[in-house]
Amino acid sequence: MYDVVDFLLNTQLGLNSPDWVVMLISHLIVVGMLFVVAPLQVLFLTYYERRAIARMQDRVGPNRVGYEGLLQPIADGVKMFTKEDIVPESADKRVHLLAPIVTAAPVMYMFAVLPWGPNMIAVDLPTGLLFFFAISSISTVGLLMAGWASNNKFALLGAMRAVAQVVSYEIPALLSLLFAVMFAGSMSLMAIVEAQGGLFISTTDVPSVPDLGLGWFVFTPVGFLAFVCFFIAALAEGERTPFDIPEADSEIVAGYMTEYSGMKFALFYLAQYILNFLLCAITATIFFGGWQGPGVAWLVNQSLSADNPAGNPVYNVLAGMLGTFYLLAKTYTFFFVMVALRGAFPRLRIDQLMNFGWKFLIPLTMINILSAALWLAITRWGTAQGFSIIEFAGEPGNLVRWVIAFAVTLVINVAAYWFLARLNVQDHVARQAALAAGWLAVSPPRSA
Amino acid sequence: MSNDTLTHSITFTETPATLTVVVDPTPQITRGRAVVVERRRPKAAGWSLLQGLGVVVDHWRKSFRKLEDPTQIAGTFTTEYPEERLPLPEAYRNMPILLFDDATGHELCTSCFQCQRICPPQVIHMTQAKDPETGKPVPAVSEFIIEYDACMSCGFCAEVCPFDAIKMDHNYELSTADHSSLTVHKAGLLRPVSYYQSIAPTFWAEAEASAYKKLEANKKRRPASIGIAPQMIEQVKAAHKLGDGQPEAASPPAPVATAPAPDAGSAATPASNAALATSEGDLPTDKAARLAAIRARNEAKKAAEQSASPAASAAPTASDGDLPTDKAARLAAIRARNEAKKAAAQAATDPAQPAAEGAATALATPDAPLTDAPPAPATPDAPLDEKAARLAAIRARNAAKKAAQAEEE
Amino acid sequence: MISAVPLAWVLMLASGLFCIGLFGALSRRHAVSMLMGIELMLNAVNINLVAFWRYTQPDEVDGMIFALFVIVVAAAEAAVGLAMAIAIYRTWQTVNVDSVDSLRG
Amino acid sequence: MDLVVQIMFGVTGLLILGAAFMVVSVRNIIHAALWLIACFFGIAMLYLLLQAEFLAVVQVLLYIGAVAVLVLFAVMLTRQIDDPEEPVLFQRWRSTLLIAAILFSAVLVPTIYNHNWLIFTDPQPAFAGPRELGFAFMNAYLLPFQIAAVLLLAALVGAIIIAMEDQEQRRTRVLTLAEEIALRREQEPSPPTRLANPHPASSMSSNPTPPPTPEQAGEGT
Repeated sequence: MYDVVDFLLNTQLGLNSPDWVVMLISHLIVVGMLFVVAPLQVLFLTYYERRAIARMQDRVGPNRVGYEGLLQPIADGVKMFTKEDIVPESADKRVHLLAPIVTAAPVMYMFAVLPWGPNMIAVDLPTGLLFFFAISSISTVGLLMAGWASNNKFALLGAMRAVAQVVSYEIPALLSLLFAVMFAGSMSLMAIVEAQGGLFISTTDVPSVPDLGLGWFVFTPVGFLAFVCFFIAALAEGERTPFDIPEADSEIVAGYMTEYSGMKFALFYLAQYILNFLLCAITATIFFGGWQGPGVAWLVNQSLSADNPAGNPVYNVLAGMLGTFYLLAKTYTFFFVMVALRGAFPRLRIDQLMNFGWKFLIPLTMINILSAALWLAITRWGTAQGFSIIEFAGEPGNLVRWVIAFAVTLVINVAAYWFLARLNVQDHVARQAALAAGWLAVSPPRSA
Repeated sequence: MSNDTLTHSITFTETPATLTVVVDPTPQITRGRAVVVERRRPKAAGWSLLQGLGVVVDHWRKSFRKLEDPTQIAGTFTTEYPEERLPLPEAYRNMPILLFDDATGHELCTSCFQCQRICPPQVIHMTQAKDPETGKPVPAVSEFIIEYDACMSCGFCAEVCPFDAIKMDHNYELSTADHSSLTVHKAGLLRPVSYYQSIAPTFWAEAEASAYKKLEANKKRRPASIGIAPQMIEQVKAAHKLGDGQPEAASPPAPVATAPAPDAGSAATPASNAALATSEGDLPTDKAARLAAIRARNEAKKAAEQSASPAASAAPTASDGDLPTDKAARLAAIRARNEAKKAAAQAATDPAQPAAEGAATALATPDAPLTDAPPAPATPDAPLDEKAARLAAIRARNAAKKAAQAEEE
Repeated sequence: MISAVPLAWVLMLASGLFCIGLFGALSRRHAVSMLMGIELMLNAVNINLVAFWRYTQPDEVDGMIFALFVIVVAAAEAAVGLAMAIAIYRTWQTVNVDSVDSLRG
Repeated sequence: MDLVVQIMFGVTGLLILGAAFMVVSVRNIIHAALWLIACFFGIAMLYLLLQAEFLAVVQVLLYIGAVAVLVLFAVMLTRQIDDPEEPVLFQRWRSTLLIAAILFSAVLVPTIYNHNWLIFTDPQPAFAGPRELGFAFMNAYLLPFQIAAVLLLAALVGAIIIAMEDQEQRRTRVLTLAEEIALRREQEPSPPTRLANPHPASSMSSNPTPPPTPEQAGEGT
């Protein structure tokens, strides 16, 4: 974007604008685009979710407003914005006002590091992945503020639940993403995506594979397990069913949103759906190659760049469009999975949620990090790193090494999964037996 | 207590092919009160979750076709309402309607007041028709009102009706922005028998069969006095004459009403009969006239209240009792005529309009002779109209007076 | 940054923050408030560390490493401190530290 | 360009100091915690100004996302009815204010100004980024890193143990109504009329275990 603005301003119009003006304008354009894209995504996702869940429940879904109900979200939005804004009498007015802003703003920040296509990223932060989750954790503050400022016990309960859930599931989410940082050698999301070229094998593991943009991390055992763990954690972070405990409407009305109406409620809604979109997009980016797909690498090769001054700028546009198409297709697929999960599973209890997170997901992701380290050692290390045992399989970047790494990590991960699941099931069975033994699982009264 | 009685040990044993439920027949008390259900351990942790997800996705995939019969377990079952409608069962009941005979236009209601009596929310009101000459009540109804807004669709009225005159309709699209339109008068209630036959053929057949049975029995018992009601003979004849030309199906389900005219002979000119049989009778005129009178009264009241400055000069004269010259009253009369015209437009008949207009003029000049008022077809109802109009005029005068007094104060 | 803002300004900012934190930690009665004051002081120290790193040794990592260790210690301290606050609250139904005086002679 | 940086620094500094002041002076403890978050955010901005991106992100993740949320959580868990008469500060707050002011004006400021700092004046230095940090943690600082990890684990376990409720005091499961009634009947078998016991929980805690029935005694719960 910087180059385009620079070209237009200085070469075409001859304005000789200073560097920072060009940068400011290009960033403003990108930010403006993202601010348009985000609400549009929300509009589409609400429609998409309602239609999909309706189909899963053998219904049709909204199909009255516009062609097949496509304008339904707009009608809903208009309804939402024209509603009265109610602030409870005993609420903490300023905090009540601030809470939706604090919740929604960080989610918009998260767009900054999401790569949409080759070279299509607002800011390629070297700490992009960490930034993504750091910023998302600010939203929890907004939830707490909303719950507390409403002066409503349901709101407070919902906020407490939300924060407990989000904070504890951030740990497995981040732990499961560490493997991608290790594989790509960078926390920049762009670098992570670029490391996933190839054909079912990442080109960073075996450089000789053809680059069809299919070397997704999910095709490795490490990546697959991490994907499963991350997706579950993402469901909890996005407060999706079966982890929608914070807004369990059958128990605590609407959770922290209970006392909100009109625009403020719409902001919460917006934040939630943007977060869901972003979580799906980040899943696609880290495990499924983001904008990588067949054809993108070829288009990028043809395109105009600093390395290839003879390229055609049309290919730049085509590569961007194809990359964005792949990213959005993957994102919507994951959103479909989210909707299917919502259709399939009932809500968990809070203790089940905590048990699952702390006793199953976190150990599993830790073991996954171990196997990621093994993967790296087997595929890339050699005598230079003091790991000469592996030298029998050939040079680093050899296919044999890749096969060995695949087998070893597969065994470790399956064993870890099986063992942890068994442990948890046994624990569960023991608890159930203890409960069945008497009305209360109380230990005998203390002697004192 | 009951804890001890409830204990069967139930075991589910899943064989590869089927699921057999083994119920231990001997009740035994194990561990107090728990029912132990043993299920087979799933193959791998999380496997059943995937199975559940599979079910949902399967439903999603199959939902692109429509559910044809209830044995299918997947497929869209939505009926997209305004375009598609489910067939209603015959016994479905929503709001009561009155029936009349297609061929003759004869209303089945005899004004027996059974339905009015049984109606739990008391929303049925009726007036028995009277012979205009003798003033004696006849077995017919001159006005029938059901307040649909308070009706609870219990169907008692239809059950209790000895003449199958009141039945329950299938129409459920009654929503309206105009509340008062849910107070339905006789013209709005009347439906031809063929309509009811089309929505509930079995029930009508039953009703018909029992009626014929009764008739046969009555014929045997009182052979002399069975037949068509004496006052209807000429009308029935005329209708049959006409019915030769008009196919029965062509007669619309719009309300048809016959006057309970005892002196059928005087009204039996071909013209009037044609007017009767071509689906619009003089009942609307009666109704319209009365409506006009009532409205005129309301209008007069309103006008008197509203016209503060222009009517201020007229007010003293009005209070003098010189009503016919009163401005407000004349205004009311004009409005009443307009209203009557509007009402007549609904009825869309020539006889209705003069009748209504007559009522309006009668209101404006309450001392006008009776002969002025309604033209020939409405003759039987003329006294009724006249009475109502005069009543309305008196009321209008009172209202105007009251309004004038209020203004003076 | 280096040319525009002298190091002394950043250090002044940090010391001001430290003093405010010190005041808060010493004079608030609420236990959690005291913890907040301590957090402020730790953050002031962190600012110092990062400023020194930036102004004196930007190619080395020591300043950042120490800042990270401070953050770790602060997190641990916050966890334990808040757990203690909750435990105190459960026992005394208050978190005002001067009400918790059962050891006073 | 210098002026822009100076203005940004000024705004950030004002945000940090103002928010910190509100933290120690605001009466409402929740508001104080929220101001603390604003202060942390300002510090993250300052780190960005100082070109320490990684630390800025870590500051947001750990301080705002974890510590501040923890503080808010703890405040809400220890909620008490605020007595407006009750003072927020100790009696000795004037003396502490004096100490802090003296520390600032007499010790810190003169020291900072009188010291001659060795400033590294390369306009385009090679910044140490997260990669260098990682190498440092794995090589030179491995032992401190491990110790910090153990410290964190110890803090985690310690916090759980300190804050854990007495397990024996609480029910592990919400009883259904039928179970509740049956339990009450078991506890007090004589008066069957006292079904609507208004305080089942208190009666529970006074007598947490039902008298064991013969078969239960055999199993040893």
